[in-house]
Amino acid sequence: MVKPIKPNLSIKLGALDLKNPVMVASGTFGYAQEFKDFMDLKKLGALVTKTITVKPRQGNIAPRTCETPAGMLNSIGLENPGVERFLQEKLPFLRKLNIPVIVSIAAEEAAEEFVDLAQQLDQLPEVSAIELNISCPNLDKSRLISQDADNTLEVISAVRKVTTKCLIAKLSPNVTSIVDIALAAQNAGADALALINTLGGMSIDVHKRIPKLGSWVGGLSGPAIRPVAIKMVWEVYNKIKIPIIGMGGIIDLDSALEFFIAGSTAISVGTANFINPKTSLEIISGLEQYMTEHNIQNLNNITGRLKACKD
Amino acid sequence: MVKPIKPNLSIKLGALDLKNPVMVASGTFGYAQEFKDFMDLKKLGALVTKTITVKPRQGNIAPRTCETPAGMLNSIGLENPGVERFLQEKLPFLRKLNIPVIVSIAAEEAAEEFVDLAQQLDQLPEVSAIELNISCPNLDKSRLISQDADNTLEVISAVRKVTTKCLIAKLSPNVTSIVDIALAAQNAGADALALINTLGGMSIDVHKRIPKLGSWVGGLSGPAIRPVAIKMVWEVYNKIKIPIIGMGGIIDLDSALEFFIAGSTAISVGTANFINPKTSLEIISGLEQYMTEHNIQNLNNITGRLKACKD
Amino acid sequence: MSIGQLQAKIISNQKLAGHYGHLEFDSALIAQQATPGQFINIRVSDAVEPLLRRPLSIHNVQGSKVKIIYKIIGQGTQMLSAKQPGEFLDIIGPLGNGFAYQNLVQSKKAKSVLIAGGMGVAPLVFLAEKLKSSQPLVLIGAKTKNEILCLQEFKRLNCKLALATEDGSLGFKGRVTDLLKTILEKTYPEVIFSCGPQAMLKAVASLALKNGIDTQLSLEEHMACGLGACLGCVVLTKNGYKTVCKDGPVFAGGELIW
Amino acid sequence: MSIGQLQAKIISNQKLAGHYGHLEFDSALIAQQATPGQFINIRVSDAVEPLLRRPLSIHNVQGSKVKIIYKIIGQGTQMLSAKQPGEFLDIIGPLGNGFAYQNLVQSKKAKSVLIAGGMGVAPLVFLAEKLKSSQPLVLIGAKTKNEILCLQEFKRLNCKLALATEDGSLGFKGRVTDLLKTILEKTYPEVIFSCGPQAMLKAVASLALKNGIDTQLSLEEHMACGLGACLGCVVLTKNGYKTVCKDGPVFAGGELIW
Ligand SMILES: Cc1cc2nc3c(=O)[nH]c(=O)nc-3n(C[C@H](O)[C@H](O)[C@H](O)COP(=O)(O)OP(=O)(O)OC[C@H]3O[C@@H](n4cnc5c(N)ncnc54)[C@H](O)[C@@H]3O)c2cc1C
Ligand SMILES: Cc1cc2nc3c(=O)[nH]c(=O)nc-3n(C[C@H](O)[C@H](O)[C@H](O)COP(=O)(O)OP(=O)(O)OC[C@H]3O[C@@H](n4cnc5c(N)ncnc54)[C@H](O)[C@@H]3O)c2cc1C
Ligand SMILES: Cc1cc2nc3c(=O)[nH]c(=O)nc-3n(C[C@H](O)[C@H](O)[C@H](O)COP(=O)(O)O)c2cc1C
Ligand SMILES: Cc1cc2nc3c(=O)[nH]c(=O)nc-3n(C[C@H](O)[C@H](O)[C@H](O)COP(=O)(O)O)c2cc1C
Ligand code: FES
Ligand code: FES
Repeated sequence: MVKPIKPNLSIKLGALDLKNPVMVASGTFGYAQEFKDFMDLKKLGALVTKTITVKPRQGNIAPRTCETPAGMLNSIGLENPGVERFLQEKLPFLRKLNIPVIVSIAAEEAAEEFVDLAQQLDQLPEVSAIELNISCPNLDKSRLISQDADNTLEVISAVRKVTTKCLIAKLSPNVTSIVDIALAAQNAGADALALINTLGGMSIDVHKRIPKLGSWVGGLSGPAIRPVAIKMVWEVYNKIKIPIIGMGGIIDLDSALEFFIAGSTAISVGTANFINPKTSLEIISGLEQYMTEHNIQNLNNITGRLKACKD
Repeated sequence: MVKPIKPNLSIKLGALDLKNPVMVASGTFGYAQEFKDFMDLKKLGALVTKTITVKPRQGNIAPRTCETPAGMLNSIGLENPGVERFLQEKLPFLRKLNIPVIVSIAAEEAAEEFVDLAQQLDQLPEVSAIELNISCPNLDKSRLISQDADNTLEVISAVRKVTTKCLIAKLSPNVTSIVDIALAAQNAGADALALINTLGGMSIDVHKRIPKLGSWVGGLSGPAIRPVAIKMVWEVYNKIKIPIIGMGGIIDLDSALEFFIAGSTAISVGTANFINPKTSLEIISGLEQYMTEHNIQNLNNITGRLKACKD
Repeated sequence: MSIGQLQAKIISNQKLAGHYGHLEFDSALIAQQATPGQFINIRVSDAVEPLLRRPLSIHNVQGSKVKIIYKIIGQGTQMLSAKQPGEFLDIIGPLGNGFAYQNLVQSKKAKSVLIAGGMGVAPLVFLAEKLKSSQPLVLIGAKTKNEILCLQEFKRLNCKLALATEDGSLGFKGRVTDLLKTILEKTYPEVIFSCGPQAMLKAVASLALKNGIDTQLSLEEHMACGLGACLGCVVLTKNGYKTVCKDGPVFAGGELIW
Repeated sequence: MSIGQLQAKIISNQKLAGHYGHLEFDSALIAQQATPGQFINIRVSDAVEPLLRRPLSIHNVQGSKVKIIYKIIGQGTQMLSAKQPGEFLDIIGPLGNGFAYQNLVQSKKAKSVLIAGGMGVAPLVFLAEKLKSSQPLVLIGAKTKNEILCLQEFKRLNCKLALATEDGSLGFKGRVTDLLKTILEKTYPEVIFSCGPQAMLKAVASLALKNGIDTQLSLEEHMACGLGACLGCVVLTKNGYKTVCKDGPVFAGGELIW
C-alpha cells in the first residue's frame, strides 16, 4: 500500500486563506485570552471575537444563561467594551497569535453603525475578516435585520462599499425561508455566510414561576439545535455559491463532519468551548487523521458530498 | 389547616369542554388502539388522531425516524388510510372510549380538501373537534399553509364556514413571526391554536454519508425543542385571546407546568408517548396533586401566570 | 395476548467475549406470552439521553425468566451493559409478530433451516427450542470466528449445525448464503427461518424463491414507539408499507419488496 | 498562576449524612495554586446531558489532594455522587479570585469573622485553615441541625464557633445574621468573610456597612464557561457588570449593587 499523502486542510473564504477550516464562534470564546492557559490557540483556523458595537454595552440583567435539554439558553445582550477599547485592550493580544482574526460587529440602533465599524476595521491589517452579526436575538428589537431579505441586502451592500476585507454575514435561523435571506446576502456581496445563530427560546422555573433568564427570552444553542442547523446549511448550500461556515451544536469530529457533508466549507465551535475548551483543536487533529485514513486530499471532497441514498 | 378542596382540572376550548387539559398529540398516539393494553385511555382529557387526508397516503420511504440529541426527527409523511377507512376502521374504537376525539386533517394538493374533510366530520357526533394540520413539514411543498398569514386566514376561514365544531389550528414554528400567523388564525375564526408542530431538521450518517431519513429532511420533536415552543406559546399568549394547546418536548409534570405557566390552556404529549406511554396519565394525576398541595382551584390560576421577576 | 409496560428486575447481566452481553430479567407476563421472533422495547436511561427505547429480541424464556443477548454498538447498548442485577428495567413487551412455525412443531423430520447472520442468532435460539423435536438445521454466519454466537445453546438443543465465516476462521469460508446454496443442492426444507443483516436476508429470500421454499425473515428498522403508533419503522411489502414493530418483525420473504 | 484542564483521579467519594457528599481527587496543579474562595468546574458526564460543567468550591487541599463537598440537588450533583474512586474527573481550575486575607495571616489576635450559610461552609474551611493562627470566629447558620456542616473540621482548626439554626435545633434560634448582630455588639472584627445564599450575604453586607466593617463575600451565579469568556455569570457592581467566575466569586461587599 502506498503511503498516503498528508491531507490539505486549508480553505478559502473569499480572499481569506485559512490553514484549516475550524474556528471558534463569536461570543463563545471571549477574546481568546480566557483560554490561553490551557490550549495552543495558534492551531485554530481562525478566531471570531465576541460581537463589538460602537459604544460599550452593559448587556442584559442576570441570569444570562440556563441549561436546557442538550442545549443552553443565553441572553448576554452583546456586552462588550465598544470598538475603541476593543482595539486598545483586546486586539493586541489577538494580533500576537498570528492567526486570522475575524471581528464580529453589530449595530445597536442605526444600520449606519455597521458601516462606521467596518470603516474602522478596514484600516487594520490584523483584522482578517468582518462578521456582520445581523442575527443577535438579544437586542430588544421586534425584528432582526436578517429576518428580512431587503434589510439584509441593504445593510450588507452598504458595508460592502466601505471594505475590501472578507465579509461574513451571520444569519438567524428564526425565519420562514433561510434561503431567501442567504440569497439576499450573496447578492449584496457577502464573501461567506455563517449559519446559524441561536434559535429563539425561553425557559421557566416552574417552582418560582419566573423565567430562567433575567431578560425572559434568549438564544438556544448546543447539540439540541444541530438538526435545525444541518438542514439550513444543506438547503442554503444547494442554492448559493459563496462558502458556508457551519455551526450549531458541534461537539466533536462526527458532528463537525456532519456540517461539512451538509455543505460547510468551514465550521465553528460555540457552546462546546464551555464544555471542553479543546473541542476545536481535537476536531482539527481528528479531521486530519480522518482525511488521511480515508485518503481524502482536500476538504472539497467532503463539503456537500452527500450520497443520494443508501445502497 | 382547612382540608383543601378538590381542584378543578376542566377547561374549555371554544365550545368544547374537557375534563382535564392533557391530551395526546397527533401522530404520536396512532388511533389509540395501540396503547389500550397497558393504560386507561378513558382518563385522557382528549385524544388527537393521526392526521387524516381525503385519499389514503402511503407516506414516505424508510427510514422515517432517527434519534438526535434530546430529540428525534421524523418524516412519516402523513401515512394514513384516508378519511373513508378512518371512519370505518378507526373511529368506532375511539367512540367507545367516551372521551373527546379531535380529528386532525390535512390537504395533499388543494386547500379545498380541508373543507371537504371538515364537512364530512361535521356530521359526526363522535368527533368533538377538528384540528387543521396546516404545518406538516413532511409534505414535499415549498411552503406550508401556516408559513403564510394570508393562506392561513384563507384556509381556516373556508373551513370555519362549513363546521360549527371546535376548530383548532396547528401552527408551524418554522416562521419569522409566529404571532402574525396566530393572529391570522384567530381572525379566521379558529377556536384554539395548537403550538407547536415539529421544527424542520436534518441529520446525516457521517460514516455512510447519507441522510439518516429516507426523505432527507424531517421534523424535530422532543425535549430539545421545548425552549423554542415555550417562547412561542408565551409570545402568542400575550397577543391573542383564543386558548393555546401547548406542546413540544413535554415529558413530565414540570415540563407540562412550564407550558401552562407560559400561557397554555391545555397541553399535548407527543414524543414522550414513545418513551413512556403513561406520561399523559402521570401528568394528569401529578397536576391534580400539585394543584391540591398549592391550593390552586382552577387551571386559569396557572395559565400565563408568570411572575414579572424573581424576588 | 396483551402487551405490558413493566418494571422488570434484572437477574443477571454478563459480558460475553467481545462486545456482547447477555441479560436475564424476571417477567412472568412476557415469559408466558412470548413467541420466537417477538421482541421487547427497553428504556435504558430515565434521562433524555438516549431519548428512545431500544428494541431487543427475546432470546429465550425459562419459567418467568426472559433472556436477551445484545451487541454493544452505541450509547444505549453501552448503558444496558452497565445495568446491575437487582436493578429494574422499564420494558414494554412482548411486541410484534414472531415466526410462523406451529405447523412444524409436531413434525419428527427436519423440515426447516434456521439461518443467522451475526446478532441474528438472538431470536433463533428461542425458535430452535420450539422446533427441537424436528432437529432443524441451523446455519450461522459471521465475519470471523469470535462473532459466531450461541453455538453451545444450539448444540444443547441438538440442532444440526453448519457454520460459515468470511475469513474462514471457522467452518465454511465465505458467506453463509453461499453455504446455504450448497446445502440446498442436497436438502429441500419446507421453510427457511432467518434473521440478520438486510443484505443477507435479501440473498436468502432470492435463493429460497429460486428453490420454491417459503421464508420467514426477521427484519430490523429504526423504531420510535415500537407499538405500531408512529408508523416510523416501515418496510415496503406487496400490500404497501407495513410496520416492522407491529406487523413484523417477521415477514414472509415473498411479501417483501426489496 | 495558570488554569489547567485536567483528568484528575478520584481518591475518595463518600456520602455524608443527608444529601451531601465529600470528594477528594488528586491534582498537584490545583492543590499547589489554589487559594481559599477559588473553585473548579467539573464535567460530570461525557454525554450531552447534563451539558454544562458544574462549579464547586475548593473545600480544602492537602499535599496534591483537593477536597470538595457538595449537596445533591439535581442531575449533575447526582451524577457526581455516583463517581467511583479510581475514575477520572475532567476538571478545569483553579478558577476565579478568592478571599483577600493575606494581611491577616500573620496576625495573632482574632480580627476576622467567617459566616457560612448552609453549603457556604464549603470554601470557608480552606480559609479558616489559612487564618488559624488568628483563631477566627466562625458563624454557621442553617435551617436545622443536620444542615450544619463541617463542625469537626472547624474545631480541628481550633476556630471559635457560634451556631444558629432557624428551628433552634442547635445553637442560637434564628438567622445566623441575627446572631451576627448580637455578636457585633461585643466584638469589632476588621473583616467579615462570608459565603451562602444571596439573601444572607445581602444581610451580612448591610450589617457590616452599618458597623463600618469590610466584607469579602463569595457569590454564586449560573455559569456556562467558568472562564470569563461567555459573560454569562454577571453581578452588578459599582463598576458595572462583573463576572462571578473570573472577577469573583469573591467580591468586597461595598462593591456590589444588590
Ligand atoms: C426488532 C428488533 C430486534 C433486535 N434485536 C436485537 C438483539 O436481540 N440483540 C442486539 O444486539 N440488537 C438487536 N437489535 C438491534 C438493536 O436495537 C440496536 O443495536 C440498538 O438499538 C442500538 O442502540 P445503541 O444506542 O447502542 O446504538 P446507536 O447506534 O447509538 O443507536 C442510535 C439509534 O439507532 C437505533 N438503531 C441502531 N441500530 C439499530 C438496528 N440494528 N435496528 C433498529 N434500530 C437501530 C437505536 O435504537 C437508536 O435509536 C434489534 C433491533 C430490532 C428492530
Ligand atoms: C462559584 C461556585 C461555587 C460553588 N460551590 C459549591 C460547593 O462547594 N458545593 C456545592 O454543593 N455547591 C456549590 N455550588 C453550587 C453548585 O454549582 C450547584 O449546586 C450545582 O451546579 C447544581 O447542579 P445540579 O445539576 O445538581 O442541579 P440543577 O439544579 O439540576 O442544575 C441546573 C443548572 O443550574 C446550575 N445551578 C444550580 N444551582 C446553582 C448554584 N447554586 N449556583 C450556580 N449554578 C447553579 C447548574 O450548574 C446547572 O447548570 C457552587 C456554585 C458556584 C457558582
Ligand atoms: C453564550 C453565548 C454568547 C453568544 N454571543 C454571540 C455574539 O456575541 N455574536 C454572535 O454572532 N453569536 C453569538 N452567539 C452564537 C454563537 O456564535 C453560535 O452561532 C451559536 O451558539 C450556535 O452554535 P453552538 O450551538 O455551537 O453554540 C453566542 C452563543 C452563546 C452560547
Ligand atoms: C412520529 C411523529 C409523527 C407526527 N405526526 C403528526 C401528524 O400526523 N400531524 C400533526 O399535526 N403533528 C404530527 N406530529 C407532531 C406532534 O403532534 C407534535 O406537534 C410535535 O411532535 C411536538 O411535540 P413533542 O415534542 O411532544 O413530540 C408528529 C410527531 C412525531 C414525533
Ligand atoms: S416504531 Fe412506531 S410504528 Fe413501529
Ligand atoms: S460563566 Fe462564562 S463568564 Fe462566567
